Amino acid sequence: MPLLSVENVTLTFGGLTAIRDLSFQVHAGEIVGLIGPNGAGKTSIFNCITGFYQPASGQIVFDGRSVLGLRPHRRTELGMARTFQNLRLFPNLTAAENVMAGAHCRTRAGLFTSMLRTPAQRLEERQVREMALHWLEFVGLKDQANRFSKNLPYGAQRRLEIARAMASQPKLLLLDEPAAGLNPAEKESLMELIYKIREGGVTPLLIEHDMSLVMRICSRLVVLDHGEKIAEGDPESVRNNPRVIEAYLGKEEEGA
Amino acid sequence: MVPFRNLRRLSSLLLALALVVLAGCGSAPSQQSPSPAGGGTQTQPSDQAPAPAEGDIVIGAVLPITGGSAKMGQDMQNSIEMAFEEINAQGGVLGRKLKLEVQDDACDPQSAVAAANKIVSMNVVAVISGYCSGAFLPTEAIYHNAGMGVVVPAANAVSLTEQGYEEINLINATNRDQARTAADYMVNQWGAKKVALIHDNSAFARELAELTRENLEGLAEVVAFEAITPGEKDFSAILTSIKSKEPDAIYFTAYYAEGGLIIKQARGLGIDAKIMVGDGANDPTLVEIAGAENAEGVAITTSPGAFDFTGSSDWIPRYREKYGEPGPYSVHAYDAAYVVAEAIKQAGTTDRAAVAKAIRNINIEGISGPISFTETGNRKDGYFIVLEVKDGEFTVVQGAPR
Amino acid sequence: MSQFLEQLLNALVIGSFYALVALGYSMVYGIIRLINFAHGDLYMLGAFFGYSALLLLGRISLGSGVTGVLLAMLIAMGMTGGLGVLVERVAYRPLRGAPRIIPLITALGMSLFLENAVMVFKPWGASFRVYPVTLGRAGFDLFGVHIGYAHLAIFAMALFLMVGLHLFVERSTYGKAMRAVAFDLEAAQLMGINANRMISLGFFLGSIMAAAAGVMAGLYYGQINFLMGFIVGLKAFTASVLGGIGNLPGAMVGGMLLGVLEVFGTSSVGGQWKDVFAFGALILILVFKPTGLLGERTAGRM
Amino acid sequence: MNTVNARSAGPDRGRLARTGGVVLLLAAAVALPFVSSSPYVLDIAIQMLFYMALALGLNVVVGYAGLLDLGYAAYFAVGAYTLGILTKTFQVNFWLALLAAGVFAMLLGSFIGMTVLRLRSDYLTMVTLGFGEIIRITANNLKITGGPTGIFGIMAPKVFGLSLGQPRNIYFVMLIVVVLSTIAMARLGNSRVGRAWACLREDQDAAEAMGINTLGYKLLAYLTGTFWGGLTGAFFAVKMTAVSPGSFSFMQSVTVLLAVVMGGMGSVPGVVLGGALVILLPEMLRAVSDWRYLVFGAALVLLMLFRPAGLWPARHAGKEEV
Repeated sequence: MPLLSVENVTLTFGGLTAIRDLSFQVHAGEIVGLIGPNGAGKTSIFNCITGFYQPASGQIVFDGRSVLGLRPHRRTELGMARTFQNLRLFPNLTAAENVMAGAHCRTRAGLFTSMLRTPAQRLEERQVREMALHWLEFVGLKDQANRFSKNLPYGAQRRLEIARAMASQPKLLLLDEPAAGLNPAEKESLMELIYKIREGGVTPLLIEHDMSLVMRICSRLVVLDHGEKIAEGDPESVRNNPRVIEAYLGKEEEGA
Repeated sequence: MVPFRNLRRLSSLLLALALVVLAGCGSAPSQQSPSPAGGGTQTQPSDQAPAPAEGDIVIGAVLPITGGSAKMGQDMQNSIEMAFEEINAQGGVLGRKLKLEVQDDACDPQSAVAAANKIVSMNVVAVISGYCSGAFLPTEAIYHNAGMGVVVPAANAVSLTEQGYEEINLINATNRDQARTAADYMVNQWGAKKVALIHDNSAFARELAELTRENLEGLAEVVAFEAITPGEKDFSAILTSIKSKEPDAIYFTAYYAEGGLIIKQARGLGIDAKIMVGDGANDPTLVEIAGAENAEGVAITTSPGAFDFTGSSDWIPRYREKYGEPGPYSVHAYDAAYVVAEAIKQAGTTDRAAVAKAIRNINIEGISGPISFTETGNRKDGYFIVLEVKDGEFTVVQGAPR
Repeated sequence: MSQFLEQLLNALVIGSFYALVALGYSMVYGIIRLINFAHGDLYMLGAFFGYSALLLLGRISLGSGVTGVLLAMLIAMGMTGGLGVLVERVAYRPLRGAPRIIPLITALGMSLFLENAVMVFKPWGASFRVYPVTLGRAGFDLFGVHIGYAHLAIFAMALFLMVGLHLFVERSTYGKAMRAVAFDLEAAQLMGINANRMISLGFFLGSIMAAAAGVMAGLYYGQINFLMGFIVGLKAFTASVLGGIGNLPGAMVGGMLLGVLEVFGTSSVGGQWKDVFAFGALILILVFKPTGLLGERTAGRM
Repeated sequence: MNTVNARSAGPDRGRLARTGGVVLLLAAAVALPFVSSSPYVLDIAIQMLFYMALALGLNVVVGYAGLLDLGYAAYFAVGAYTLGILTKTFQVNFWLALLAAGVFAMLLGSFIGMTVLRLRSDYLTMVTLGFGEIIRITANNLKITGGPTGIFGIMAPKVFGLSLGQPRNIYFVMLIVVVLSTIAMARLGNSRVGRAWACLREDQDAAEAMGINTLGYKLLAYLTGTFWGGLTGAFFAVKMTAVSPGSFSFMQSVTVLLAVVMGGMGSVPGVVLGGALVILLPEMLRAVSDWRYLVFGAALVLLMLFRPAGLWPARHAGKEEV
């Protein structure tokens, strides 16, 4: 039973069809890559999966349960976490607080317990802090805990966003171009991070343009072009698939 | 951690400093505050130590100095100061000069309460206050609790004397008298059968309209009872619907700014019914806004104002030479000043309770005629007169009842 | 029946004032997504500039008659337009990147400042000022309906100004540049459009519309005071949202519609609930049809 | 030395100075009624306490959740009228009426909140302004609210044997209310709920993606803020013994907003300071009171240009604790 199943999803903006009849599945433990030229609809399908867009038709089943119509925060509770293509951290909050925000749906303190600062609330706060430190350490940012996220270097912000997503203890982690703007060394550590995430039992699903990274890390690829799936399969077969090459023709030939 | 380097500490120190200054200055301006033992003035209203025997006698005044009614407050303050100058010129009261301490109520309940509390905390013997009924009402309890005698020059909503405080006295006749005069004039002088009433939903204007409706029962049919929003400019909608009811007379009970517009727009819409306005609209600007030819023949119910009193023939030039055109309540404020002065003379002391009692039992001849108060604090045999606009001028058409 | 037509006439006159001021709101909101709270006060300032202009012109015997009125209106529009540009330059431009709540508070502060500046400025002051020249109440009867020349003058002038503005925005090159800035500020700049100047132009045009409405209100009603801008500003905003904020024809339609709603609401239920109609309409539109009747013309970013 | 929570580090000098300052302030506040017996000083101090309480309430909506509400006076009015009507017309016991005041204001807040929270921020501002005016006009027109005169002669209840009619007693009750509210609000700001608000203020979509029910938390901010407004309104009715539509105008909402903005949006000590200054400054300017709102207007503009974070900024606003 797949962890995530996208079935015949079609998304339209007014007259424009962003995604046409797209179906693919993600099984627990595999690393699936979603690739395709710019404007192919990759981020749009991400937004459909995470609830920011409502597809015109089709079904999205997560962990055996349809999530259509659920607002994004409900889907996060069910175990779906994401990062954003253009880094949507909380700029004026510290790195620790950003990660603690991720843990929101895993904690319970309410209005009154917070006002009265009950023992249970104080305990939970301590636990949340420690958990935040844990995830910061996981992405190697422990020493930046108190710095505002807006003051962190770009690469660190990328990793902070992953730590924030992990804090909600997801089953599925949707990564929207995590390698964008990283230098080769950072890309290497990103790969190790993704492997470490998968060892931890979390299934990554990523959108990525960096072919070399995708080819090395993903066990399966889904290729989109103009909102349609034009190919699916292991990296090698996809790389030689004529339709994929043709879709990418005109873009700079990506060296292996 | 130098405390001043950071604005946060600076502002908290500023606050603490301000608290201390405030506590200090709370008593400074009034030479010395009543003995600290006096504590909450709630419990012992009138037993403060008597004010010092020498120095000026301070009279308080709480009037609208800012806001929409600023002009009215200014007129009244001028007349009180003029009266005090005359009294001080003849040796003042009990051999001491009268001094006026003015506070602004801005015609707003909250500022009025703050101003009243400030006046009561000073070494003030009596108070002249009250133009906007809505603002004056919540301050009555403060004056009562402080045992402070109050003479109210203009505000005349009926509710002002319903709380049974013996310190509150109204120079101006109340809305009950005005409603009776208006109804009688419309029915008997104009022979009106169908009357439209318009108020602006303020405490005073709505009360006057409701009392007029009561007085009209059995005499004429009230075909419309409408409200407008103060500050609004366009009343064509209401006037057009009133026009369809073909009233013989329209009585507008609110203030002159909207009154002028009502007259102008009514004539503009072809309504030729006779129009009467209440004393809130008794102001020369009414004619200016309405336009002379529209205002021709408009009647005004008002308590006798500056121009109408027999005694004012020589008073007006004296006022005009010092302050220019007198407002409708300048005479009332002038008389109020004399009532206070006379009351202190009769009480022979500056003790608040004694002065308050003396005010209630006062009986003097003012510019506005004989002044004395009923046991509820209303002006005894207060009466309203009717003016009419004749080529831009206000002329008395129905004077004092004989 | 004649009462209905008369009420409709009243509604169209009130609607004209709301529409003219609403144009300013829509234009400013269309360009920089800001509710210019101070816009209602520019309407009031236009009335006061007109008042002083008429007094001055009166002294050189030009004050009365159509030329005097038009001259005074032009002066008022010029002064208010300049003030509108100054307000944008001083208070809004520095805050362009700030979170949405910051410029909103500035606009509120600017509105308070302008209102009370007029109150404190002695020649204008707190009390009511009467216009030296007012439109007469002459009129004629058509099928038993009393139509004043004043009504027609107001309606005609409003229509003239609205059509003029619409043509300018739709046809002229500056108009196109302004709409480009409205659609996407950054892209427009990349196309070599001086965005700041276009925004100033937007404020200028919005302000002269409000000023014209202010002078016309002064002439028609004859009485002005420093608080008249607040309530008209609120209603004009309601009108601009009713029509679809940022959409100029929408502001015109919205203004007229609000006039009708208010007039017929008042005559049926009573004057004291008059403002409740306007605010009720605003809330209903924003909740059920935030893009307004003719559709919003701002590319709201996700 | 960068433990996550710098505050829990040993008693460093910063914290000592701050607690010392607070104790000093509290001592001054408690001593005030005894130092000066003049009703004027007491009345000003009581007004300051009211505006502090209101600013704390509005701070949840504007400071914590970032929703600019321009109709806050409406909840203040609902609280005052509820208490006035219940105690005077229906002789309901004070404590019950007090609670009812808070609850009614909250109900109204939830109704308005539900209709308003989906809107863009600037539309939300205008709609709250519209609701504020509607409520003031309704209070002015209805019979049960006493029309334009409002309700007067509200009896002061006895609380622990002290009559609230006495200025000194209402002063102490309000002082307790403000102190408790300050503590509660400070804790709230620094808790999971406070963080959720901070996130939705910073980036609503990202917050939603992090599992924060943004609509739910905005509504929660509205309910908290309006409850506080209603409660304070009830005490206001007791203090003034008369409630009229005049004291719940748009200017009232603007004054409370200025307190929050001047003090520092989202900063509890800031808004408390703002609440005090917004009463203190006009009193100092009493001699030149025409200029009061002119100065308010200018202050708002200048604050936003040069000091958007306010006099006592919230920790988040641009200052890092490394």
